Amino acid sequence: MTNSETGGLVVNEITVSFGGLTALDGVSLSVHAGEVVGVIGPNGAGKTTLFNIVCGFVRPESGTIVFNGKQLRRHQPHDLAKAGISRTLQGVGLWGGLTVVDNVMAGAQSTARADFASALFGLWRSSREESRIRQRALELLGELRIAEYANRYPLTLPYAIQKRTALARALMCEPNLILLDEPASGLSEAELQELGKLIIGLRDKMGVLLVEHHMDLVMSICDRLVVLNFGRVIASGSPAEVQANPDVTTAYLGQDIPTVDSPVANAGS
Amino acid sequence: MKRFSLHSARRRARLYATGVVACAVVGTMALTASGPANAASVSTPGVTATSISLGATEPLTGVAANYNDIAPAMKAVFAWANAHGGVNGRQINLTIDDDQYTPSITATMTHQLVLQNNIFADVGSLGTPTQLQVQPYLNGLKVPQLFILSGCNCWSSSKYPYSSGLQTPYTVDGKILGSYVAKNFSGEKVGYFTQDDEFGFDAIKGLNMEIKGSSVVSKQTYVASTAAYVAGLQSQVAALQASGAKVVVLAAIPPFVGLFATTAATLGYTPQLVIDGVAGDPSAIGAPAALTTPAPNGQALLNGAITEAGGAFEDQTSNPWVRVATKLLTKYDSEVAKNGITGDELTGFNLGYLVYQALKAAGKNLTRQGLLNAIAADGKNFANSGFVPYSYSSTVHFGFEGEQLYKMSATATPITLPTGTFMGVTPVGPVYYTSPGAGPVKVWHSAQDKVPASLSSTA
Amino acid sequence: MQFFLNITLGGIATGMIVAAVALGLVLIFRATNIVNFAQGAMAMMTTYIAYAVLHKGSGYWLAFVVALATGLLFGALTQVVLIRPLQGKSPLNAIIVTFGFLIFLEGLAGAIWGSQTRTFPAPFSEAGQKIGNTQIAFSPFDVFVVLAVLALMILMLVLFRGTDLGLRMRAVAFAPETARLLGVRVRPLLTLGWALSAAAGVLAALLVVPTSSLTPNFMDVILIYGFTAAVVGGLDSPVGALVGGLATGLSLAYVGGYLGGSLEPMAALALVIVSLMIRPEGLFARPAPRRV
Amino acid sequence: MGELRKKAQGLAAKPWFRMPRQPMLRHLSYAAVAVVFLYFLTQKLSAFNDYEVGEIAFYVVALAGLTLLTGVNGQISLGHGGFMAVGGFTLALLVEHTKWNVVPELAIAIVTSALVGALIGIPATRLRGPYLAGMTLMVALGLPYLTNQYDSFFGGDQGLTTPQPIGPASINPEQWLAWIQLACALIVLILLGNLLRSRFGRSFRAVRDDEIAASLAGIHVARTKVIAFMVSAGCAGLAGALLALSAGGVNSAEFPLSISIYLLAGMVIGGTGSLMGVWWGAILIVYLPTSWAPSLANHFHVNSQVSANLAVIIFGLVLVVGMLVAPGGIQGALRWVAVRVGAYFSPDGVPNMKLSLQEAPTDRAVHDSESVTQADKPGV
Repeated sequence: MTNSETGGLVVNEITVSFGGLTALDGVSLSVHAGEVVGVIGPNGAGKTTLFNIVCGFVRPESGTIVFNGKQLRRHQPHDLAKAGISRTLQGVGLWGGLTVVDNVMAGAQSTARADFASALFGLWRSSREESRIRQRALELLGELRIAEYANRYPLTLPYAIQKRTALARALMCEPNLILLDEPASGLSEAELQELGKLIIGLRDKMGVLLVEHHMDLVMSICDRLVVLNFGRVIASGSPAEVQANPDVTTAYLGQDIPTVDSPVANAGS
Repeated sequence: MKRFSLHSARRRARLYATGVVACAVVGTMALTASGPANAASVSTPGVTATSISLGATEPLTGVAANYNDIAPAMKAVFAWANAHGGVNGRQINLTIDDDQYTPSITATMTHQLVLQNNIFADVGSLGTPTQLQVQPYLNGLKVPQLFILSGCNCWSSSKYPYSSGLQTPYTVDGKILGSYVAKNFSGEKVGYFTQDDEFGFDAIKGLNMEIKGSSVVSKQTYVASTAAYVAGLQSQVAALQASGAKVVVLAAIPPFVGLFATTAATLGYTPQLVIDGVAGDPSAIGAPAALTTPAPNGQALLNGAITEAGGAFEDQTSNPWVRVATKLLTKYDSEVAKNGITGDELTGFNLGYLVYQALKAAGKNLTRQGLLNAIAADGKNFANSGFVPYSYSSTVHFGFEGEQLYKMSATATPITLPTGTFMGVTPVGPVYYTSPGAGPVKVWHSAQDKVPASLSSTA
Repeated sequence: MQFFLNITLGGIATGMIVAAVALGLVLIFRATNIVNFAQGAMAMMTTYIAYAVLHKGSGYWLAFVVALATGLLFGALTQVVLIRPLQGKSPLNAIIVTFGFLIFLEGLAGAIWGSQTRTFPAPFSEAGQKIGNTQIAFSPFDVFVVLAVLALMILMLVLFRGTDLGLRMRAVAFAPETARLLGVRVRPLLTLGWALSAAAGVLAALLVVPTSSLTPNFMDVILIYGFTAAVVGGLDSPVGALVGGLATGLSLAYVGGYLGGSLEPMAALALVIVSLMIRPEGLFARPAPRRV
Repeated sequence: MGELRKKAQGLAAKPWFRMPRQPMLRHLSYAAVAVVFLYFLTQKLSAFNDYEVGEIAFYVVALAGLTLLTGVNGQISLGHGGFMAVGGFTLALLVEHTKWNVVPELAIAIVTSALVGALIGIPATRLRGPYLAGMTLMVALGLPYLTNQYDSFFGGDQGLTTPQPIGPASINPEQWLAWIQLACALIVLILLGNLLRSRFGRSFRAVRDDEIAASLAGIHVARTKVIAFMVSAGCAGLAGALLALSAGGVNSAEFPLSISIYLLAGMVIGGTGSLMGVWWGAILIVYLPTSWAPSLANHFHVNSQVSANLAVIIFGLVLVVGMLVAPGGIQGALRWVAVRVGAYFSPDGVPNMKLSLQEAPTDRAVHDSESVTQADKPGV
C-alpha cells in the first residue's frame, strides 16, 4: 500500500456483497511491473469477483483501486484498455464472426485514432492505420506461433489456439498490466509448459495478475501469491511461504486441490 | 506443405457471388423488362380501333379491403358492355391493381398503369390519401383521373382539371345533415364525432354552415387505425357525454360508428345519432353487438339514428335500378351470383355504367380531352341510380350533390347478408341537394332517373 | 369528474384485455425465453374458427371452448414444427421466425376468410350499469373480462409457484442443459408451455373481439400493447403482466382522453422507454446478476 | 475437364489483375463497373422498368442500413419504416419551405433520421433481443401518427407533395429519377463497405458476438450500438426520402408497418449481414407484391381473395423458412456454391474443412454459435 507511488495496481480494502452475501471483505493486494502475482483459493472464494471489480463490471461498496498512481473511480470496462490494463476471460470470449486476425486487431481499439468520417470515406488515414494494426496483429500471432491460423474463424479451431488468440488480443493494447483468468484451463501438459514460459516472458513488459487453479503452474511461475477464502485474504507471500501456511491447507481441506481443469467442467460454471 | 487457405477461397467466393448478383439483376430486369405495351397505332394512349384500356387502383387488401367488391362490379358492367358490342365498337379492358390503401403502392401501381399498361384513363380508383398521392402525377401527364370514390372537395379544383370525384362531397353531406339538425333539433346541444382527416374536416365545414356555432358543445375526433380500436373510444364518447350533447353528428367510417355505439352503450349515453352517408348503410357498420345489445332504456342503440344515402339500398328490391343491377351483376360478377348484391356492388355498378356512358358520349374519335369535354357537356344527363342527377359540368367535378335522409329502424325490414342480419332503414322527408360552397340546401322534386331501355333490355 | 371516472373505467377494461395478452407472452417467455410475436395472429386464427362454430348455430360457450381447445392444439403444433428447431440458436432467429409466422397467418386468414370485418358477439351485455343514480361505465361484459383475466393470472401463479410441473418448466427455460441432466423431460414441457400460452392468447382475443371486430389483423395493435405491458411489468412475472396491463390501459385512456387519440401509440412507446430506463428488466422481474 | 481445371488453376495462381487494397479505391472500382452497367441497363429499359429500378435502388439503401444494424451489429429493428417516414417527411418539408437542390435536401433527410435514430438508439442500448424488437415495432406503429397529431405542419392525411426532380429535357423523368436513386444506392454501398472494413465494422461485429469481450478489448459497447443505430436510421431516412421522390408525396399512410416487414424479409432472403445480398432483398420487395404474386395467382387460377393475400403469405414464408432452413439467404447459398467451385479450381486443392451453410462466412447476425458462447461465459 505504501507502493502506490511506484506504479502498478494497488487494490486497497475492497468490500463487496451480493444480496447480503459478502463476496469480498477488505481485500487488498498489489501488482507491480515485472511481477507475476497469482490469486488462488477454493471455488467461490471471490477470485473472479475481484477481477470484475478491477475491470469495472462490479462496483465495490468500499475500498479503492489505484493504477499507476491514479485512482480508478466509476470506471467502465472499456476504459481499461486505454488505462493500460488488459484481461482475458475464463472462457475464451472470442468473436465467432471475426477471423483470428480480426479478433486480435480489435484488441487495438484503444490505440486506434482513425475517426468515424475517415472510416466512412475510406481515407488513407483510416486504411493506413488498419494496415499498421494488421501488421502488428500478425506479428503478435507470429510471436505466439499461431500465425498460420490468422484467416480462420476461431471457434472452429482447437481450444489451445483459441486461448492464444485471446491472449494475443489482450496484448494488442500493449498493457502495463494483464489479468489472466484461468489461463491454464483446458490445456494439455505440454501446452502448460509453453504457457508458463509465455507468462514469464510477459513479465519483461508488464505486471501479470492471474487467477488459476493449476497449482503446479502457479507455484512455478508466480513471484507472489494471494490466497482468498470466503472473500478474505488468508495468506500472501512467495509461493514457498504460502505453501507453508497452515491456514491455506485448512482452506483447501475437504476439497481436492484442483490440478487440471477440463474445459467441459468450466463450461458448466 | 502449403495449407489450403479458406480465407482466400472465401474472398474469391465473395467476388463470384457478387458477380452472380450482378448477372441476376440483369436477368431479372431483362425478364421483367418489356417495351411500352403493344404500342397503339393511334395517337391516343390506350385506345386502338378495337379497344380501350382503363385502369383503377383499389384496396383489394389492407385496412380498406372492405371496399374490394366495388371494382369487380365495375368490371362486370364492362363485361356486359363488351358482350353487347362494346363502346363505339371498342372493347373496354380494365386493369384493377391492388394498392392496399397504401399511397406509396398507389404511386407504383399508377406509374405501372400509365407507363406500362398504357391506360387511356384512370377510372373509379378509391381513397382520399391514395388518390391525392397520384393527382399531381396524373394531371401532369394529362391522364384523366375520373370518378374517384371519395367525397373529398379536392377533386373539383381548377389546378387539377383531369380529376373528378363520384361520391357526394363530404361538405354536401355535412350541409344536408346540418340543415336537418338545425330544423329538427333546434335548441339542443350538439356534439361532433369526426375522423381526423379531410373526410372529417370537409364534413365539419358543411355542418358549420347550417348549425349555429353556439349550440355545438363538443368536437371529438379519432384516428382511423386499428390502434384506435383497441384503446377504444371511451375518452371521446365520455367527453361528448360530459358536454351534455343530446345530438351527436358522426362523420366516421362504418366500423367506428359501430364502436361509437357500443361505447356509448357502455357509458349509458343515448344521444340522437346523426350519421354521415359514408356509414349510412347499417350492414356496413356491421356491428350487430351495437345493433342488438339492449341499451339501458331497452332500445337498440342505432335505432332511430338519422343517416343519408345518395341512392337506393341494395335490399330495396322494388327499385328498378336495384333490380337491373342485381340482374346484370348476377350474370357478370361471380361474387354477386354467389352471395347476392351488396351496397358496394351497387356503387360499382353505377360507376361502371357512368364510365360506359361517358365513353359513349365521347364518340368514335376518342381522345382524353374529348372524354373530358363529353363529361362536361353531357355529364348532367347521364342516367344513374342515385336520387339526383350527376352534377358534372366544365367547372363542377363532383358526381352527386344530393342525399335522401333515412332513419335506421328496428321495425323496418331487416337487411340479411351472409355476414349477419342488420336493421333496416326507412326514408325520412324529401331528397335534398346543395353545392359544397355557400348556398342553401334545397329540396329535389323530380323523380329518380329512369333505367334506360337499352340497359334494362340487355342486362 | 364523471369524465375522469369513465375514462378510468374504460382504461381498466382495456388494461385487463392487454394484461391477458401480456400473460400469454409471459408464459412463453418463462417457458422458452422467447417472445412469441405470432401469439396474436394464432389467436386470430382460432377466433375465426370460433366464429365458424358460432355460425353453425352453436351457442357462445361451445364456440368459446372450441376456440380454447384449438388454441392449445395450435400452440403445441407450432412449438413442435417451428420452435423446436430454433432451440439453442440466437434469440434473433426466434424473433424473426415468430414475426414471419405472424405475417404468414394474417395472409392465410385473409386468403381463407377474406379481409372484410366480421362481428363477434359478447356473452354478456356490453351496456354500462346504473348504481344508484350514477351511470357507471362498466358493463357485465367488463366484469367478465376482469374475472377471466384474474382467473388466468391466478392459474399461472399456481402453476409456476405451486406445482412441480411449473417449477420444471422454469428450470427448462433457464437451464435446459441442467434440467435435462437432472432428468426433466424437456421437450413435452416446452410443448405444453406453448400450448398454454396460445390458449391464453385465445382468451385475450375472445375478450377483445366483441368490442373490436374480426379481421385478419385485429390482434396487431393489442399485441403491441400486450408487449408494452409485459415489458413494463417484467417479461417473466405474471403479476407484472397484470400491473403492466393496467398501467398501459390507463396511460392510453388518459393520453387519449386529455391529449388526443393520435398520441396513444406514442404514449405506449414512451411508457416502455421510461420504464426500461428506470428498470431495464421490468418492474416486477427479479434483477439478474450480470454474468461476466 | 482436367485441362480446364489446370488452366483455371494457373489463372488463379497468377491473377492478371488485382483489386486495390485500399477500401475506398477498391469499392470505387466496383462501383465504376456498376455505373457503366447500370447506365446501359437504364437506357435499355422502358420508363416503368426504370421507375422500378429506382425503387429497387431505394430499397437497397434501406436494406443496407438494416443489414448493418441487424446483420452486422446484432440489434434487431422491426421499425425501419418509421425512420423512412422521418426521412420522407424531412425531404417534403424542405421541398415545401425551401428552394434548394435535391442533394442538400437528401443530406438533411439523412441527418434528421440519424438523429431520430440516436433518440431511439440510446434507450435501445439497454435492450436486448425481444425487448428491442418490441420497442422498434412500436416506433414503426407510433411515428406516423405524430404526423396526424400535428397535421397543419405535416399536411394531415393529405400529406405533402414532393415533385419528381426534373433532369435535362432529353432524359425521360423516370430514367433521371432512377439515376438519382441508383447513385444514392451505390454511394451508400461504397460508404458502408468502407465502414465495415474499418475498425468500426470490427467493433460492430465484436459487439454482436460478445459484448463483454468487446468492452474488455476497449470497445465502448453502448457508443458502438448507438453509432450503428444512427448509421442505419440515416440510411432508412435516405431511402424514405427517395421513396417520397418516387411516390410524388408523403403522408402518414405511406409508411405502414408492412414496409418494415418487407424490409426484414428482404434482409433475410438476401442473406442477413451481406451487403451485396441486399440487391436480392430489394428485388423481392419491389417485384413480389406488384408483379410476381399476381402472376403466380393468375397462373394457378386462385380466387381473388387468395391472390390478394399471396404476397403477404410469401413474405411470411420467406421469414420463417429462410430462418429455419437457410439463414445465409441467397447470398449465403451462392457463396457456399462459389467456395466449392472455387476450391475445385484452386491450386491449393479441395478444402480440407467441412464447410456447411450454417457456418458460411462471417456476417451472420443470426449465427449459431450460442452453444459455444455459452461455454465461453464463466459465472460471476
